[in-house]
Amino acid sequence: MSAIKEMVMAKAITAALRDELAADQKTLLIGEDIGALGGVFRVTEGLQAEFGPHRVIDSPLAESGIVGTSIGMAMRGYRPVAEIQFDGFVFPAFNQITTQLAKMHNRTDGRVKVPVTIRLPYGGHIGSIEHHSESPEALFAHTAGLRILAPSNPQDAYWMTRQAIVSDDPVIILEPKRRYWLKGKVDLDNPAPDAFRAQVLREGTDATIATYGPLVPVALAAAEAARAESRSIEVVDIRSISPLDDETIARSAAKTQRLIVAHEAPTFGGIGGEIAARVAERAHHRLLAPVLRVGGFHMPYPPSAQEHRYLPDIDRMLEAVDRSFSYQRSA
Amino acid sequence: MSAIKEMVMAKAITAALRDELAADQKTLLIGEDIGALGGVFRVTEGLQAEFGPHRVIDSPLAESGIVGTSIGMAMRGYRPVAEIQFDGFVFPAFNQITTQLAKMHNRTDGRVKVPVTIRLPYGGHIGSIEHHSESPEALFAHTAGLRILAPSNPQDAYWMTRQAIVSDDPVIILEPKRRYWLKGKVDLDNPAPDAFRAQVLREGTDATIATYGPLVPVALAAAEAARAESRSIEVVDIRSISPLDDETIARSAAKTQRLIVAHEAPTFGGIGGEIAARVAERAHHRLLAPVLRVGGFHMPYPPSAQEHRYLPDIDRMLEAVDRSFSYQRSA
Amino acid sequence: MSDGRPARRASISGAVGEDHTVQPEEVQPVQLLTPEGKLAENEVYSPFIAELSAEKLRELYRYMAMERRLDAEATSLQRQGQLALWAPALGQEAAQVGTIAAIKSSDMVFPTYREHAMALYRGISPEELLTMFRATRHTGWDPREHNFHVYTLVLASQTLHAAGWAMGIKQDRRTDSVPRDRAEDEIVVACIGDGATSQGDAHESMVFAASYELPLLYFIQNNHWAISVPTRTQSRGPLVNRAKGYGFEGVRVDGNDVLASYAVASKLSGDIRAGSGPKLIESVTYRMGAHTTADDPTKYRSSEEEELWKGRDPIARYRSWLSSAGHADEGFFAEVDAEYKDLAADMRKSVLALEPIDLDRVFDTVYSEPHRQVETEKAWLKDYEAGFAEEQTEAGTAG
Amino acid sequence: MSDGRPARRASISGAVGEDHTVQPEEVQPVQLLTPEGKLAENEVYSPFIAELSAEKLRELYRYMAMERRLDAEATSLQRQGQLALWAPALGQEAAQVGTIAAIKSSDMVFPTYREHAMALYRGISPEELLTMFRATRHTGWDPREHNFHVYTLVLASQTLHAAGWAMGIKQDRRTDSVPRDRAEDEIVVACIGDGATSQGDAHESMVFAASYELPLLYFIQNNHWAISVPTRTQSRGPLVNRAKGYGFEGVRVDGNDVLASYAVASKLSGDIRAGSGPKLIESVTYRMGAHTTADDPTKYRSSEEEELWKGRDPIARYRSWLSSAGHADEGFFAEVDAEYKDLAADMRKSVLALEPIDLDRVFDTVYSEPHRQVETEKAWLKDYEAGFAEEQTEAGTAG
Ligand SMILES: Cc1ncc(C[n+]2csc(CCOP(=O)(O)OP(=O)(O)O)c2C)c(N)n1
Ligand SMILES: Cc1ncc(C[n+]2csc(CCOP(=O)(O)OP(=O)(O)O)c2C)c(N)n1
Ligand SMILES: [Mg+2]
Ligand SMILES: [Mg+2]
Repeated sequence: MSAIKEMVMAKAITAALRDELAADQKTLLIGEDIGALGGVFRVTEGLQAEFGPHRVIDSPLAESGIVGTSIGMAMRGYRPVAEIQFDGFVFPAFNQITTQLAKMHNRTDGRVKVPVTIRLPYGGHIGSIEHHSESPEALFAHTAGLRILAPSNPQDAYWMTRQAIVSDDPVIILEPKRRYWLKGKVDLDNPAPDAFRAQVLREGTDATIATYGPLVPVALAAAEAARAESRSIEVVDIRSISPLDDETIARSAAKTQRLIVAHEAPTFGGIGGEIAARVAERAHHRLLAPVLRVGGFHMPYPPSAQEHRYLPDIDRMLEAVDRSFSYQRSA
Repeated sequence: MSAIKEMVMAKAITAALRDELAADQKTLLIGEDIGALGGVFRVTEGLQAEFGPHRVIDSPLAESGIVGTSIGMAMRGYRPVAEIQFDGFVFPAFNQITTQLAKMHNRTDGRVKVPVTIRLPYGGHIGSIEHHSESPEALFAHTAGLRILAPSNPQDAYWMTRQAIVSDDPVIILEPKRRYWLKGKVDLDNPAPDAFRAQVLREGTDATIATYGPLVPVALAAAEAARAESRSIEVVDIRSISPLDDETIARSAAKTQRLIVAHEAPTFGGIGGEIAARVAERAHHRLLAPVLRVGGFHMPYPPSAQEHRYLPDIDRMLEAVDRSFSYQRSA
Repeated sequence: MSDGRPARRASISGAVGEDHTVQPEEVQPVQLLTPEGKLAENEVYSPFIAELSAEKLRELYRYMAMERRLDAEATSLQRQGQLALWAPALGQEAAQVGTIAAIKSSDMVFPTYREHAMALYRGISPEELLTMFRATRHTGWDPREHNFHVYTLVLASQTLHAAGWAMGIKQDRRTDSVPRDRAEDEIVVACIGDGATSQGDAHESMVFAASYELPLLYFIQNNHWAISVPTRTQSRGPLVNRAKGYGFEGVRVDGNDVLASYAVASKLSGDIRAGSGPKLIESVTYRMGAHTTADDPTKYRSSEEEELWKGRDPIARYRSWLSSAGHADEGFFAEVDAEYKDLAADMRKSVLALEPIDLDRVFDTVYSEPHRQVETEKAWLKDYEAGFAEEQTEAGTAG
Repeated sequence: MSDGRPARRASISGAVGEDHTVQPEEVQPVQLLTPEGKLAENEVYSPFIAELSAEKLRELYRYMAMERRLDAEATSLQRQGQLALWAPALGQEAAQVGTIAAIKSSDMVFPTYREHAMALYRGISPEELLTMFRATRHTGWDPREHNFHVYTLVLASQTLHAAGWAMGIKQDRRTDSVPRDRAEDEIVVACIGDGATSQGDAHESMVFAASYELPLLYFIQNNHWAISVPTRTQSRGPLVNRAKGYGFEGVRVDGNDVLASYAVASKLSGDIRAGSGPKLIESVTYRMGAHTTADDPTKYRSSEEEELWKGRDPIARYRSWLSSAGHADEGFFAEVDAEYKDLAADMRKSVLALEPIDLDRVFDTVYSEPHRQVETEKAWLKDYEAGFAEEQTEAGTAG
């Protein structure tokens, strides 16, 4: 008998944190305002009251300190889960993440494990001010030693969070802020598919849209809209950015022969380029059009009064599908 | 009459710095050990003696401080040229570069210019220890607001440095450490081609190798070696990573119908993916094979006793050329 | 190996994350006006007040009141969905007005994001101030016009910009190129919150300032909270002591006392102008409102504490002294009230009229010189959106 | 707006980057052994020395001498092209040995990259120590075996790891889960250079340590230089004062005096064990050699300065006292010399025998669990290199 509950994504993450705190004494949470306040998104709400201030630790206001001390705690056998308050404020911790956290296991020849999880609420479309809507995943994916997950629904959010915490590797979880209040079923007994694999969420035959995190519901809606125009779109939820399950994505692309990759992060230098290059290598002769990308523009995230024109939406995805089809005509 | 001098790359940069210090009172250098010592690579040698300690400033040991105060000086009308001692030590400055330097002009609606130049000695093959051989360019290229240059020869090094300093935008110059002692002619009167465009260095017909910085001489040597096998390789020096001159690269790829992109940075999430995706978009139907990439592996830069197996070399480039040709056979 | 000595048994109390009981070593803040509104004598600081004209004294009040009015209005605009967010400065008016009134208008200020009273004092209009919070643009004013940098949200980053600016000042002097519109004895003010002092950048700024003996005044507003985190999580001792670590002077001041705030800032900025190198003010005040409109302080602080600080309201205290000392009468206060009622109405109108920045303009300011990728994308977006417009026209025609 | 007061004219002297003349406020370092090798009395610190056995006193000498021998040998190995680089600890032996001898072997130490004497004291072998410098592996020893973390080159990063480790200690105590092999009164030592104290991470570490009252001892080796940059560019006042900024105690010690180094570390570590929270040592010493073998100190410091410090050699000083106090005779010194001659020869042999790590092993340790891209690339490289082997075999056959 399995316990299936309907939850919003934020609360699925809370549940995952609670379950891991309960399962392992060594699991700790650390971050700014995660205690009495429960975090600015209330994801840690109630956890300090339940597990005490020594396990749900309000830190000084210093991100490098949060990640750096998490590394030290992890060396000593703890499993710290660090919350960075917003995407745009992860950069003071960039050095600790890139030169220390990512490399520790490798540089010590596997002797020192640093099972740190970094929770990073990310992405736009929340009508916020500067620095509160960014998608920095590509800046971490390039660095070997980090695992990067991007759940798009409550079930994944719950299980990926748990899997991240029990993993002996450092994991960054990108939590799509605009989907915190998205409802969905969470099966608390039966794990979601392997966190590090992509998943075909909707089958189709004419083209594939591959995306992750906040844009998955958009891709599904785009596929639905395309059906009206008698186009059958397959949707792949990429789920894990590092490792990248290029196999599943390429298989889908080889099948539909057209691939569109979408993310909120700026296209230029984004992870979409990596996916496009990899899929082309694996499926060049199957593709009827180059892999096309839909992403943010090469600009700092704009004032949110204009974010609707910046962020990929259904129309932008369908335009890319159209463009993909236009290649066939010209071929 | 033009003054053409033979110089090593390091001294071409010294000359560029000297000429800009002389040309504009507002130009300043700042960094660790750049004064009496002349920098650990002696690139600023003699400049403090010539221009004084107030124009060639030894900073406290703090990279965020170096970039952050450079921003402040730039706001006040100066043109600071900041030296980061080694690639691996740029990360403490990552926040100032990414959230402040890159965005200042945009977020102030163009009111505040921050003409900061960051000199970043980078790349491997110098037999050094950890953190001294990295290629972090992709981590900057993704961020709008920065310009990123990668000279591969003394002439470019001289002129790109000058162009970077006079540019009103922030510029990061990747100085390929292993080529500091590479000799070449510098025409002190006639500028190199526009710093922000790519350049075809060698014409060919069968395939193109596009690369930048330290690997350009390797690509030229690979092209020479390929000639022995009667393959005609075109070599493109990418030169500017942001902006990226995809037009020139794609034109070459469309002509030779095969493209290999090489960089020392790890392939995964590297700028090669961006180039591959862009070129495919522009030249999909002209390409006989997918764009192939040659780069570092998904690992922290290994101990330098093993760097020869990690770094792209002539053989790795030629293997990629072969692989590119193998696609034709299978098509 | 030795076990060290004395070999007492460990008795370390308290765990990480617990509310420790150790009290910070207390440093009495400078106070010139008691909470009851009486003037206290202070040999060093009172003279700075003595020479203030009644007009100037009233001006201080005026700006404090203006901020408070604006704050209430902005909060209500946010409630009505007209602002993305608002960060009230409620309770910090005296700290801010006293400090900025003590420096020259040509001195550059690097604010964090709550220095509304300082911004107003520098002539920034309410709608310029609210632009960022309406999210129509990232910033609403020209920092060069007001010598007041744009708000910086990545905490403590601006303290390094301030240090760099101060390096520029010294460079200007060294090369006899002080700009016409600047004072020969120019200084810089770097604002920072109690929470943000924990950031590495705050430290590096102070290291640079001390090393280069920069004309830089740090203005820490210790308002007791960094969102839900109390100041003691950032520092066991008073923040003013941080200055000692770098070898420069710091002064703790009652930030709810506008006169003390003015006097301390006058004294320290004067010293800096005279060549002392950097100084630091820890202004002890209180964030009477929520962190921002998205915050709920009842989750982390007691109403007793809030009540206590209501009793220390900086405006009430000053107003009562202004009256009792005869520097202002009821007529003045009524006039100020009326003036700000108008201000509020005007402000509401002009804020609602703020146009979102055009995305083209965002494209155009990513760089100051042309950039291939920006141009391509800008052109693409234009075409793309034009396509929609066409479709709509077509649809319109068809319908 | 007011112009502030007093309205004295600016007279700020010196420009950014100039050698300022302001002298740092001096703090006399604790010294128990004069440069002439005489014992000085100190009420607080002498008792820690009084109880040291002659054997222990000789042991201190032994490790100092060992480091110096290793240092000479490593420098010559580097000159012969057998090391990528070497960073000598020459001159800092007393600071390092005195400090590490005063703590327990179960206390974790987070070194920077020049703590060779400390490493040796912890039983790390010369070839393990030199592995990183031969660039055959990033690190040569198992930090868990020696309670001595690997060297960290990104300056000051390790101070935060030390703080995290100390948080773990407190957590262990709180949950009654102190590991068997650890002391109940465990502490941590975070090493850092004078230059690295300027990094933001050093600050954040101290903020966390103070806030959580961590059992953490900061050990700053102020060796007067950060490559070519003198300590005064990092700090106008003595670095020991940094501790005051965070509200904990710091002590300045003569780092060329092994006895004082031992006593101060004993005293402070004992206090920390007893629950005092963090403490800081500024050990004033001198980098007698080059920064690394890639450096040329003649470019930035005077030979007078170097001569001055040669006269303060920590080993000569200690040796002369050991003899005069009758704790060691010429026989002992001769024995030590002989022993380290052997050590040097052995070390040379074992260093030259160090095998470069296999790239497969590098692949295998990027993650502790399988990772698709790593596996693909590892397999690719294997195929690729096998292809070469084949080609060579073919060529061999053909030739
Ligand atoms: C680097 C960074 N981390 C986190 C945040 C999120 N944040 C915004 S304000 C704030 C608290 C700031 O406290 P304090 O410095 O005391 O200033 P106050 O809000 O009290 O004025 C936090 C954590 C941020 N803006 N920047
Ligand atoms: C973050 C960072 N920046 C720069 C460097 C390059 N670097 C290596 S050692 C050094 C000087 C360190 O000086 P100090 O902290 O005084 O230690 P010492 O070398 O004197 O032992 C520098 C600048 C580095 N390793 N890390
Ligand atoms: Mg605060
Ligand atoms: Mg030093």
